[in-house]
Amino acid sequence: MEAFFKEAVVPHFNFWIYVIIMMIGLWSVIAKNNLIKKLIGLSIFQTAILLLYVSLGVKEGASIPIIDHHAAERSLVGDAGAINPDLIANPVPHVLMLTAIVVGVATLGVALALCQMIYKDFGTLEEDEVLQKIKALHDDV
Amino acid sequence: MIVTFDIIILVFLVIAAIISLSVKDLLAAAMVFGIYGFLICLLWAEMGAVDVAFTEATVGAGVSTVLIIATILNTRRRSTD
Amino acid sequence: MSDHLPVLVLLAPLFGAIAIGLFGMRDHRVCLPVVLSALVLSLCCAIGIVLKVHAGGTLDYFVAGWKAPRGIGIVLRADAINSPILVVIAIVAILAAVFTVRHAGERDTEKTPHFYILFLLLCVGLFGITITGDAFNVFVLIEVTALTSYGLIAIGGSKRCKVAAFHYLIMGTVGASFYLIGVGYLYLKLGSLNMQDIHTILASNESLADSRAIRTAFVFILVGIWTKMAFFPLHGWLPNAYSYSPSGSAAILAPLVTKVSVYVMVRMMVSVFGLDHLEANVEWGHFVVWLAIIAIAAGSTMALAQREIKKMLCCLIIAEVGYMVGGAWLGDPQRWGLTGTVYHILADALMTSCLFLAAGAFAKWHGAAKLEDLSGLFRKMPLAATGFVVGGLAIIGVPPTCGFYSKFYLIRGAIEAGHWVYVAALLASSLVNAVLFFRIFEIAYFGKNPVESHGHGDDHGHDHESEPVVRREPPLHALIPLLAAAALVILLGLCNGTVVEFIRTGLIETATVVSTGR
Amino acid sequence: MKAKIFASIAVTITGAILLYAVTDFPNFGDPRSPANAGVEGGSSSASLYYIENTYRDTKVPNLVTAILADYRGYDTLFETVVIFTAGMAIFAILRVLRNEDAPSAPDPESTNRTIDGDHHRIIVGITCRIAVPLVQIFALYVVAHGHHSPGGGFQGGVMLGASFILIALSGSLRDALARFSEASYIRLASLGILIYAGVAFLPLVFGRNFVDYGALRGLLGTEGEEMARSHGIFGVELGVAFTVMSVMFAIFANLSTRGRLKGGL
Repeated sequence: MEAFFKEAVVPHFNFWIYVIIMMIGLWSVIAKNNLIKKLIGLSIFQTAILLLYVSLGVKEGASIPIIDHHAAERSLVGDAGAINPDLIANPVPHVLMLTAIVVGVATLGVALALCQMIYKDFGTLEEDEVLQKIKALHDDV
Repeated sequence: MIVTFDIIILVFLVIAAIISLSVKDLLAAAMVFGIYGFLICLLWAEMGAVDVAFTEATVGAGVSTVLIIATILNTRRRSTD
Repeated sequence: MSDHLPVLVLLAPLFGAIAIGLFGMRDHRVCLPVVLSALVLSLCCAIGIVLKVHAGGTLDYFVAGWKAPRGIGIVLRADAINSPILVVIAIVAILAAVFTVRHAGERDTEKTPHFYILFLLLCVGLFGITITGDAFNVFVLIEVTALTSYGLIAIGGSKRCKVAAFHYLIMGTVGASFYLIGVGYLYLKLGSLNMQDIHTILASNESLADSRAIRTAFVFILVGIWTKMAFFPLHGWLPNAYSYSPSGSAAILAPLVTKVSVYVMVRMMVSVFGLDHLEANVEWGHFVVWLAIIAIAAGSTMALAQREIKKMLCCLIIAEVGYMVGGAWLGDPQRWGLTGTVYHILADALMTSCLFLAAGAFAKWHGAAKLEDLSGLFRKMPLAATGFVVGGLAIIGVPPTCGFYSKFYLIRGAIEAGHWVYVAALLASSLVNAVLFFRIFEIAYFGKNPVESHGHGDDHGHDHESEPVVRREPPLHALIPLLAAAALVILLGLCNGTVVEFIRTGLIETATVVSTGR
Repeated sequence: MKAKIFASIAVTITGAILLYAVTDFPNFGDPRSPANAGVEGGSSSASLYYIENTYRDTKVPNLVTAILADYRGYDTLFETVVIFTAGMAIFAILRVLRNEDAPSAPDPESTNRTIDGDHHRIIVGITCRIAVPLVQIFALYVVAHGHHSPGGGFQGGVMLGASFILIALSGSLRDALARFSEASYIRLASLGILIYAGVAFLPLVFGRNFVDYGALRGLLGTEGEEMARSHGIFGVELGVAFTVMSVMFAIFANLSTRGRLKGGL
């Protein structure tokens, strides 16, 4: 048990938590009845993916991905050792996740607009009640 | 990257996520979701992803929460779960 | 300029959308000319791409000019598999745009410019997904298409379309997120997002290709795309979303969105993971074919149970998705199954477009939402009904429509792979389609009197008198796209040899890339 | 209850698959992992290229900004399109253009806004009136200084949008709309994408590829292609900021009033 903990959990702690948070989010997307709760769950689900990406770009002891001015100038004049890639975090996941955050908030906005329309039409945000009222609509027609 | 800090925030994140999904009062859920956003923003800053942290602070903790609250105030605050 | 065709094909609708945003809000008359000219421009670019690919093989376009080392910029890649799809997307979009001339948003004419902006951005997304060569870029564009689809579905006035759109949103977002997780796992193991790069690394590194993370990545990418294409157990969102959306939206969403997702699956299989890799490392390929068979059976059964035309067509889409997934996974050595799948993407886009245009026209000008309402259709609008018949025959698979040939290639692949149950499922599903459509034809042809339309269509006040049926075709802007789609369905069938040969050059080319990569 | 059982099963399966893969991951924080350094024995990864060469290529020390707007500028164009799409979709879904429920109760604001009952509004209002210009100046700084520090068009744009949201929250939506009307935010959002797509399109005129800002050297009169790229990145960020600002405010305005753009929270 302890060996498993040391080998599988500790070096991958971030990834374990990412799976846990993601599963919390996914569970509430499927199981929660209230539409707003579903959306909060969806947002949590999406942030878990951000956690995966950002975690995989981390380097032990590295700094932020902005190059120091002096080092940058020195690298231009041919000083090969001026920039040490091991000391600068991997910028690619950050770029990708900026895009993903934007997509997330756009989706949230559209979903909230839909929620308001559903509330206006059905007077409730509980999924089971909405479905019942829809069924009643079917029976009318 | 500071490992202890990392672990503490991650644990708080899980707690915040669970709380915001289990409160029955939607307004409270939205506020806890805002807290969740701030925590995760701290986490990004701690992992060296400053640009992501900045975005998360403005979007996740700021605008998303405001949008959810705007919707809750226009619909209903209580929920059954 | 001809070097820039791969990017121009999607810039045309993008600039069109911007133009509507800037000038179309005040004056709605600007919208339609802008939409049509943008899409015609796209069509020209797409045809240009096909010609260039035909003449010189695969086209690579390096956005921002970053050529070496590979993978630092984004590459657009046009080859024989995706260039015909670009043409079909442009054609279907033009047909749908013509169809929406008068009744874009249906509820509020004030929202016409918004409808057209979403319409054009949807085209941008579809073109982008088809032509990109970067795994993450696919995600961004999937979200562009998804958000526009939610808007286009919910723009209608009915209460149900909002709920349908909400469910679609939840499913779609989870699906896209799964895709994103898959791409993340690939990036984590391979350090690259460029499709060709991923392919080379996987092909040259056996132990990596067999690793757990890569397997998981493949599963998640696949499940994510399956959600997007409404593959059977994940199809829940589709019938409501497409049948309650306005006819104009359904005319572009139903034919294209699922097909482009199928294309993404083919792309992932053929040129990201590579067919050899899949044959070596994915043991559950047969299981997917069985799932596809279940999907075909389920789709056909659900279609039989439906009373509403649009719902029935939506169930047929689910069955068709089953055909394509099954065909792609047959794994026959000559790749006839894959050829059939790619050809069926083209064929099904045109057939579905034809049927949904017809259904939209019937709902609008005949007040027909249910099957029974169609009676007397042949006497009232013979031309429109003929278009519908051609679409129906194509879905059944009667020569010389394209539906026949796509089934032919799929069955050929299945026979070579020795998968007889899939053959049986295809034939049985054709039989079910025949039953379905001949029932409709019977109602439409022999049905006595046009049933009093009872409040399904929007403006049908004029056909309440059930006196001797007057011939009243739908207006030209609805009739022309319908007949054009029908003509294209037959044309694609007649040209099947050329098209298939072209597609196969693409499939074989990627196969040789695999062998040199090793 | 059925949903909960189903959810538990689905979550268990998904989680199990994900955890099965996690044990195969490189260690957390490993600078030699494939994502950070490329596959063993293969070519080095794109990330190393970026770290070593971005400053030489673009003269932008903030790697994220440079990659976002130049190397992967094509992605970011569609990120901006996603935002714009969201604005349009929300408008299409929510905006009430006809007066559906005509003269209802009198505008609650006009009755509510007495000095007696609304002390908090005065305090909050004045505080916000002081804060808004500061927020906006800082936002512009964030947009303009994205080359050298964290930030850029998107973050600055959200903050600019938030400043208008602040006006709407502290005073009333009417005040905010008086400064930033519906017609103008739709136009500004389109303009933002036009700026982005236009700057990215210009190189085509000079015979270079899409987003290749280096071609703008002659037009901008810079010394080398690197500075042209740097300026191109700034232009693009400006476009992003416009679109994001407009759409963020538009989303809030529509959501807070159920699409009527009257009344407010």
